[in-house]
Amino acid sequence: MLPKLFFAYFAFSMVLISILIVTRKNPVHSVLWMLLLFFHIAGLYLFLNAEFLAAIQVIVYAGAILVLFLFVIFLLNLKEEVRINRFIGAWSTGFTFAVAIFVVFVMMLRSFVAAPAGKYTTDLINQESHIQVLGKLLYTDYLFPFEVASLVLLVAIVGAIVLAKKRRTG
Amino acid sequence: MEQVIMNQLNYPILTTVIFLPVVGALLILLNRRSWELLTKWIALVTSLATFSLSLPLFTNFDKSTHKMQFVERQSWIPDWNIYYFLGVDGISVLFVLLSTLSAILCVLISWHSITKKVKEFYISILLTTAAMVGVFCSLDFFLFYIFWEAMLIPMFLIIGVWGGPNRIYAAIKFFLYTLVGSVLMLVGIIVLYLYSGKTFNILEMMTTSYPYTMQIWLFWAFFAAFAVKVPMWPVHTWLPDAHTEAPTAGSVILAAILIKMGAYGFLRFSLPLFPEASKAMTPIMLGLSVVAIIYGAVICLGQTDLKRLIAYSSVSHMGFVTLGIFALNSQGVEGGILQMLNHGVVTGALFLSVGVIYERTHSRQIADYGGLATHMPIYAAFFMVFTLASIGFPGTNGFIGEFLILLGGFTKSKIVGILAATGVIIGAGYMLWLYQKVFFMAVNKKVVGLPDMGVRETITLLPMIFLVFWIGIYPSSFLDFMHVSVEHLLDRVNMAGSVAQEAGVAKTLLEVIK
Amino acid sequence: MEYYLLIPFLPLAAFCINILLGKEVLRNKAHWPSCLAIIGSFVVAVMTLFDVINGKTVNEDLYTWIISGNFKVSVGFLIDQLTAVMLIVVTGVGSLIHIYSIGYMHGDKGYYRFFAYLSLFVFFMLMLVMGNNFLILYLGWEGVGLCSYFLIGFWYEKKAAADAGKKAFIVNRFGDFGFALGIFMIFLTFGTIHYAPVFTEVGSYASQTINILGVEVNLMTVIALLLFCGAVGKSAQMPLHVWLPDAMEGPTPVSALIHAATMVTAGVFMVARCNPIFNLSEVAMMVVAVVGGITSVFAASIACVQNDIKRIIAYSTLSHLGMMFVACGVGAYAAGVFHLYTHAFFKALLFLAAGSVIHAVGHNDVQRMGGLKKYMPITFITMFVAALSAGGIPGLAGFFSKDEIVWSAFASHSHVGMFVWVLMLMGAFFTPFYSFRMIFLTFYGKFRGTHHEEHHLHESPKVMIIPLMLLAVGALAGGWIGIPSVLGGGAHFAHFLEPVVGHPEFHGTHAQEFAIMGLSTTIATIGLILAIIFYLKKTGIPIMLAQKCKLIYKILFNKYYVDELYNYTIVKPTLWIARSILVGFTDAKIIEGIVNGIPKSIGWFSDKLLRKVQTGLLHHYGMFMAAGVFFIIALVLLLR
Amino acid sequence: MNFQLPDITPIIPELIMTGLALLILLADLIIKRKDILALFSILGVGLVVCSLTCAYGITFGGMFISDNYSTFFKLIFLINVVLSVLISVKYIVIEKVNFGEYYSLILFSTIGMMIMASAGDIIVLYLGLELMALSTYVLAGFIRHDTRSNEAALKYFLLGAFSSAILLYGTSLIYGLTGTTDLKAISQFISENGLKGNLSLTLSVILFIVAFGFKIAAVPFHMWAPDAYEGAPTSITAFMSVGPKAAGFAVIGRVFMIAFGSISVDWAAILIPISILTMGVGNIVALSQTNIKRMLAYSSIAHAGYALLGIIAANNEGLSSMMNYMMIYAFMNIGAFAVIIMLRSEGFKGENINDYEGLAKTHPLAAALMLIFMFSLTGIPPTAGFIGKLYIFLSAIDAGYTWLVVVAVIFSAISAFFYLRIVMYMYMKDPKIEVSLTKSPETSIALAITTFAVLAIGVFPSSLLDLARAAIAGF
Amino acid sequence: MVPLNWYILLSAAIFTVGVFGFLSRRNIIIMFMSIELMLNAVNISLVSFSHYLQDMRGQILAFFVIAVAAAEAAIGLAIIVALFRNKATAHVDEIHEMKG
Repeated sequence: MLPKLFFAYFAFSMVLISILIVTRKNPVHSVLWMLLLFFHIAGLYLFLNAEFLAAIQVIVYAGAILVLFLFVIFLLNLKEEVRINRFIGAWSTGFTFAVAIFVVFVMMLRSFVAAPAGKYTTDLINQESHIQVLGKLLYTDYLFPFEVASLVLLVAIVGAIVLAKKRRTG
Repeated sequence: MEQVIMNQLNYPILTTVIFLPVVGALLILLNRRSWELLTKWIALVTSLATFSLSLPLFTNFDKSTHKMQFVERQSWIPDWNIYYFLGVDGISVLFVLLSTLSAILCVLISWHSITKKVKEFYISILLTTAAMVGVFCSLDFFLFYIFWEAMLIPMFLIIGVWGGPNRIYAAIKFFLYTLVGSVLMLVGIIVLYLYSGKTFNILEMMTTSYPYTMQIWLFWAFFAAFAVKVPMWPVHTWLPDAHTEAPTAGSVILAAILIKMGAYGFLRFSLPLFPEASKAMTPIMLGLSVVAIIYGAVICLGQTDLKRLIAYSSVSHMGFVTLGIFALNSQGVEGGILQMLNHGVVTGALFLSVGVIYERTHSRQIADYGGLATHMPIYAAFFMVFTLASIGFPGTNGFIGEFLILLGGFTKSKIVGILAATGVIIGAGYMLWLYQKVFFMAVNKKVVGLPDMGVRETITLLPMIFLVFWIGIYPSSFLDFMHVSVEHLLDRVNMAGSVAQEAGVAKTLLEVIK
Repeated sequence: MEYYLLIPFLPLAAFCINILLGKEVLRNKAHWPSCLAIIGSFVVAVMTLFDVINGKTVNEDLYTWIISGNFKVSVGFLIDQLTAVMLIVVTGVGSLIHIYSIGYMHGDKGYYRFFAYLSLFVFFMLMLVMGNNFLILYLGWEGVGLCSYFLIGFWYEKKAAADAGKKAFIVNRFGDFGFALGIFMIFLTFGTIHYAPVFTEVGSYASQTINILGVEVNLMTVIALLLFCGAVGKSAQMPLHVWLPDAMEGPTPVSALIHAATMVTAGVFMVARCNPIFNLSEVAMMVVAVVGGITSVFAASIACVQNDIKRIIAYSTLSHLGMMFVACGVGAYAAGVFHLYTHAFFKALLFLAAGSVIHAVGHNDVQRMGGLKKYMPITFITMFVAALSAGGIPGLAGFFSKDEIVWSAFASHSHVGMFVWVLMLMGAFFTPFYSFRMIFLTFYGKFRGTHHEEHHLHESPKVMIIPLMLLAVGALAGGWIGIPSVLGGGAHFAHFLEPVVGHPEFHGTHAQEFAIMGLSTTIATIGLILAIIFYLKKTGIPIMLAQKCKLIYKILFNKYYVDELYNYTIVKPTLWIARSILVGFTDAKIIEGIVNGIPKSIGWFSDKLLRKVQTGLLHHYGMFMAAGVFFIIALVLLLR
Repeated sequence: MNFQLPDITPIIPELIMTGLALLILLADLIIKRKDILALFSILGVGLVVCSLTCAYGITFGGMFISDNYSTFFKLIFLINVVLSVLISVKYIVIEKVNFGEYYSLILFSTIGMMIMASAGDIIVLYLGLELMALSTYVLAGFIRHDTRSNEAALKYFLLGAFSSAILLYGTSLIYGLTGTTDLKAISQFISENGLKGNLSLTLSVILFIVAFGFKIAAVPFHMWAPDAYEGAPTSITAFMSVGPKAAGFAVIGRVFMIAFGSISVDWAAILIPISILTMGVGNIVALSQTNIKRMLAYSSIAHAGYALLGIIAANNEGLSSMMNYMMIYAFMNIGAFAVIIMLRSEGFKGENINDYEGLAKTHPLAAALMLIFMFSLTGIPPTAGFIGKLYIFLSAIDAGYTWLVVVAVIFSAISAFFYLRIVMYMYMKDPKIEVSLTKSPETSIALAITTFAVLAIGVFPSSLLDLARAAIAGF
Repeated sequence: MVPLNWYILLSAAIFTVGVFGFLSRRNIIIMFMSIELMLNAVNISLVSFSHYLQDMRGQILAFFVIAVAAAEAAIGLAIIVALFRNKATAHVDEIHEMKG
């Protein structure tokens, strides 16, 4: 019973927060709400005993990405942002589509059947810590995607520099 | 495997005839832009050479067999079991010759009239020739389709670049019209290919027989391509524009060869491949032909533009051709083939002739002429001969063709024969009206002092005159080519469709006609 | 006896020479080849005639012309009695007219052209009569038509001339249309179109019928009538007669040769040639007779009020052709051909004489002539003879032939026979009337033209006069070879033709024959006398009459308004359909509407609709993606 | 714990490529003449091409599959990169963005495509896709001082991110349903546990279709394409119009034929309307374009529609026809862009269709080449385009979609109109403005290659067909 | 024990909220944040799956997703900055230079 309540709180607040994120006039507020959302998600991860993910959720997302966002947001003229309207003219259409998609998703997902359980039971993970299990997998089975991910990050760096850095035009 | 007669000559004649023009085109391509005269001469020599090399087709042709002759066969695209497969029989051989001949005339007639982009022009002419010959002698559907479509490109340019004021519209109309038709045919070809056990070999395809409904569908798919080319009523409207706007050479190619391909397609593909369907659709085809004959003839009476009038007249004449073909008896079919040849010669010649004065006056309006006979008697004489041929005057080639067709049509169905024959009357009407307006009556001041035909022009037209009378007086030397092949074709059609059930519309129509 | 081939091919050669060399080399000597050629063929024709008389007929093929499937026709010649007669007529009269033309056409800028055409015409005419199958006949048939087109429109700068030529050709095409269908039917029936087999087998098809639009019709009737269509067109019978009067726009020798002596009689020749077919069909015969009869009266009546000298003769020609058809229609082909033969002489003579008159006066209007007798006596005499002969005054050529017809019509003892017989008698009245009306208006009284014209009045040159005289002899004595037995003659002509056209069995006594003869003669004389009264004695009467019955006069003067009728029922509607319906509507609006409409609408759809969807606004793009997702899922949900 | 390195021979090409990319990146710091970098990269790519032959096999526990199929696509990618680099050299100088990163980014993006082509696991697929996409975003916005370029990048990026989110959602569903992300395992699971017709599965399939449809610019997920193509540097437009599209088709082929092979009926049914829409919208909207890059963008949408027919056929013939088409499309499309790029000169955009008026008079050769490419894109024999279309139609009809092919040919007939319009402008109108071409040896080489390929394949397609056939042999 | 479907529902909900944000906000940055929201929704479902299926793939993928998200953020924001340089706006409805 307790877990259900716990989840219920999380679910409710997360949905609420995300709605707040997309509806705040002031981008800074959105970012702050997002921060809160990330902490919730991290909490949920813990609840699903994925400690490591919870950690990087906070570190990477909250620590890195949101900061980036803030940087960029400070380029904007916030006063004006607050003054003018936040939604596009046809936001109702967007809303309709969003709801419609949600409905059809749910209708489709009603027939969801989970696959049979695998070998990584909770206690197996718990006896050697979660991070270790994850790390092993990353460096053995998932070595290749891991390397590719590194390339992706490299490209991100290069790209960001190319686009954003001031430099003489060659 | 069907049996064919391999090429017995000491050189691959068909390949030569197809690719010699291409070589010529390449030579011109390498030639300096400024050396126009050289360009012209290369073109002329190439076309002459091509023609003379194609002559063995006439002399060495074995008239006693329906088998394909001068056959060349090379594996080309094994993945799709496509062969480079050439050959001619009694139905196609004459058109090869006509194509090579008309190439020469086109080069000659354009000698002075084409002044801009000379290189490109002669390249286009030569390439067109190559493609045309290819269409007539390819026995592999893939190869056929390649030539069939490839010819559009240079033709499109010829009309669009060197044409009259409204040329762009005409060119695009021509291209799209024909393209829509041929893409549908492409689908048909693919279906055939898959059904007949993955072969593009036309002769093999003819050995398999196709279910009736499929035949009907395929028949219409091919109809789309051929009817547009012929052009049958009601898809004829590209022709007047194309003819009118095209430069003389273009009109000649259109009239002499290009629009023959449609009728040729019916003969070579529709009839033997879909005999039942063809039989079932005969009433519709006959109906359309008759409409084309009369419609085309009557509409000529309302024309004010020389070339436009002749263009519509070819709609009428091609109506005769399709009528003959779908009469499905030897008179009709042979008449049809001969009439294609005649129409090629005569209408080609008429366009050449129009080109002659157009070069002088740059007007196509009938109203701008009159009393030409006084100033250009030789020209008038030539034109009169072609006029007579085109109204089917006995002793000229037109008569033989029309007579046979009408005979065939009449044998098939009296009403059709009678209606078609009225076309002959109207034909005389508009041609003589045209001749009178242009050559007789008071001399129009616009034509005063025009020089009569020069040597070059006379040489261009002489072969046509020669053919007009040759075919008119001794047609056997051409008809003999066809007899066996046509008989073979008709046997296939008639025996195959012995129990052809007929589509609803067709049946009712047939009853009406009977 | 291959030399008969020379007959047609000499003129052909002449034509080629003239057309190639005429303009530059021969110039005003262009007549030599033609004249030599036709005289040559005349000589050969005579020889052939004797061969035929000695019973040597020819029927042989030169080479196979067309062969396709079971259809086979060859270029071949048939020379029998009928052909022989025609040969004589064509070449004989032809050569005289050639010679005449030397004078008449002298100095015309188209001199060489003229002779070239003449030769070509003669060639085709000879092919027409010599062919041994229907296709050669058709060849000649169209050929002579073409030449007449050329020659009528010889002075092509004149719109009237050009129009007349065109009219002649096209009207003939209408006839030929039927003719061609007839040939098709013959092929379908007999499997061949050569005379010999057809005429031998024809008997076995006598009672065969075919179904036309649900009606069972006798096959032979159909064929015969279809063929007769051709004859109607070529011989200018009603209702296709309209071209012949206009054809007078051509030079007079042409009118003489083509529109009197030879071409127009081709129809008669054809009917005579096809007599085996016609004989098998009551109906067809009836039609032939009636059409002929009506035409003859109809034309004669018009001839009485015309003022153009040539047109008068033209209508007279129509009427005489009608008579010939009457003869054929009642089965007396020999009589018909006989009249053809005599008619050739006197009608050619009339034309040539008229020609020499025109040559002198410079126009065709009889009202502006008169009193020419003293200026051109020979012309006068010859023309007078011709008129007498035409009028059927006993003793002259015309008398015998015409009388033969009248008698046959009477003697056939059928209702039709009686009917046409009456018509014949009316014709017998009209002919002398209008002929002499013309003579009197032209040669008697005092000149009614301008003084300027009067100065130039003169007799024509020798080269024109001599043919006239020769023809006069023909018109006078030409008929004597056919004097009927009742007058103690041998009716050689009829007997000569019997092998070809057979002999109609008439049952009538000599007494009747005499009676008929007398009757027609008296009627003719009445006509003659009337003419004398009207145009010599009481010259006021015609005008008075004209005022009295204006309506009739108007109708006659305007040729019963047939031309107008055709113009408003056929020509104009066709042109209107062509211009307004086909060009203006079906092609321009409907078909082109669709052809151009589809691309236009696609273009509009592309430019005005689909392009507008691409707003350039990011969130719209997003919306489209979302919409895509939603709709696909929704569809799946719905369709499962 | 023991850790042994898996067999790396299959990924040699990718390794070399990566090395090359990094090398260029570093060399950029010392080498000032950037065209040398271009030369390097081309040589390196040549090396990679050689290495392709020796790199076969499955490794990383089936995450990476290097078979004929992937190799064929890698060939396309490499040809694409070579040609794009060739036409870039002069162009980026004119655009004043002559940086070394340009080349390395192109290479990185190509690596992403190669990984996509041989991904045996959705995780790898996703990462490859992102690698390709991210570098392409950057390249699209490479002309930083040009708002149109920025806009292109922005639109492409945001929508791309959106689509990849959708892809991920689909992935998560598949994972939840089957407990795996390995393609083979997925298909196995589906067929064993009878997931056929399970709506959640269908949902994930649909989401995959959407995501990949975005990459190949299929309607209605195509909206980014015209703007991105128009705004991006022309050379990159050429690159984008072939590379990512081909990559998209590669993954579609693999994912749908292997993972969802057993439920092909469902996704074929979904793809049919999409392909019709794609052909329709692409061809019809292209009719009314005035900017040639934009026109070609729509044309490339339409071509995606044709290629989809090959997928819809859902058999090996279909796949090979699709691959064949991609290869041919690469040649003819980049050829066309090579001509377009020549018109770009200092202070003259040369993107408007009017700029082509009378080109045949001023620059006959360029006009002639353009003519060839245009007719090839229309699909008129004897050009390669015809072979490509023919093969597609053949396989589609063979699979029983005759009516669909009829629709397709009608649209291709319509497409003739706007391709012809270019020809018309070049040949049938007179030049209004004096257009000067910026010729460069590299561009000439690119043109030579493409023209030769278009004509050669058009006349002697056998070798290519064999290749395409062989590519799906061990599939 | 919390049923798995709740998690699915939750992620779907957050996902659609993200969709809504992406479709309806003018501010590019917020749009981008909405996308991040969607990614997180995916992550939630992935992690929950991997927990319930007792299989690590889900978390691994989630891990990669976070990495890629970071990369995307970098690139995306760089693009936005570049745009800012030329055209000082962050509103999508002002960016429509290319259309039609």
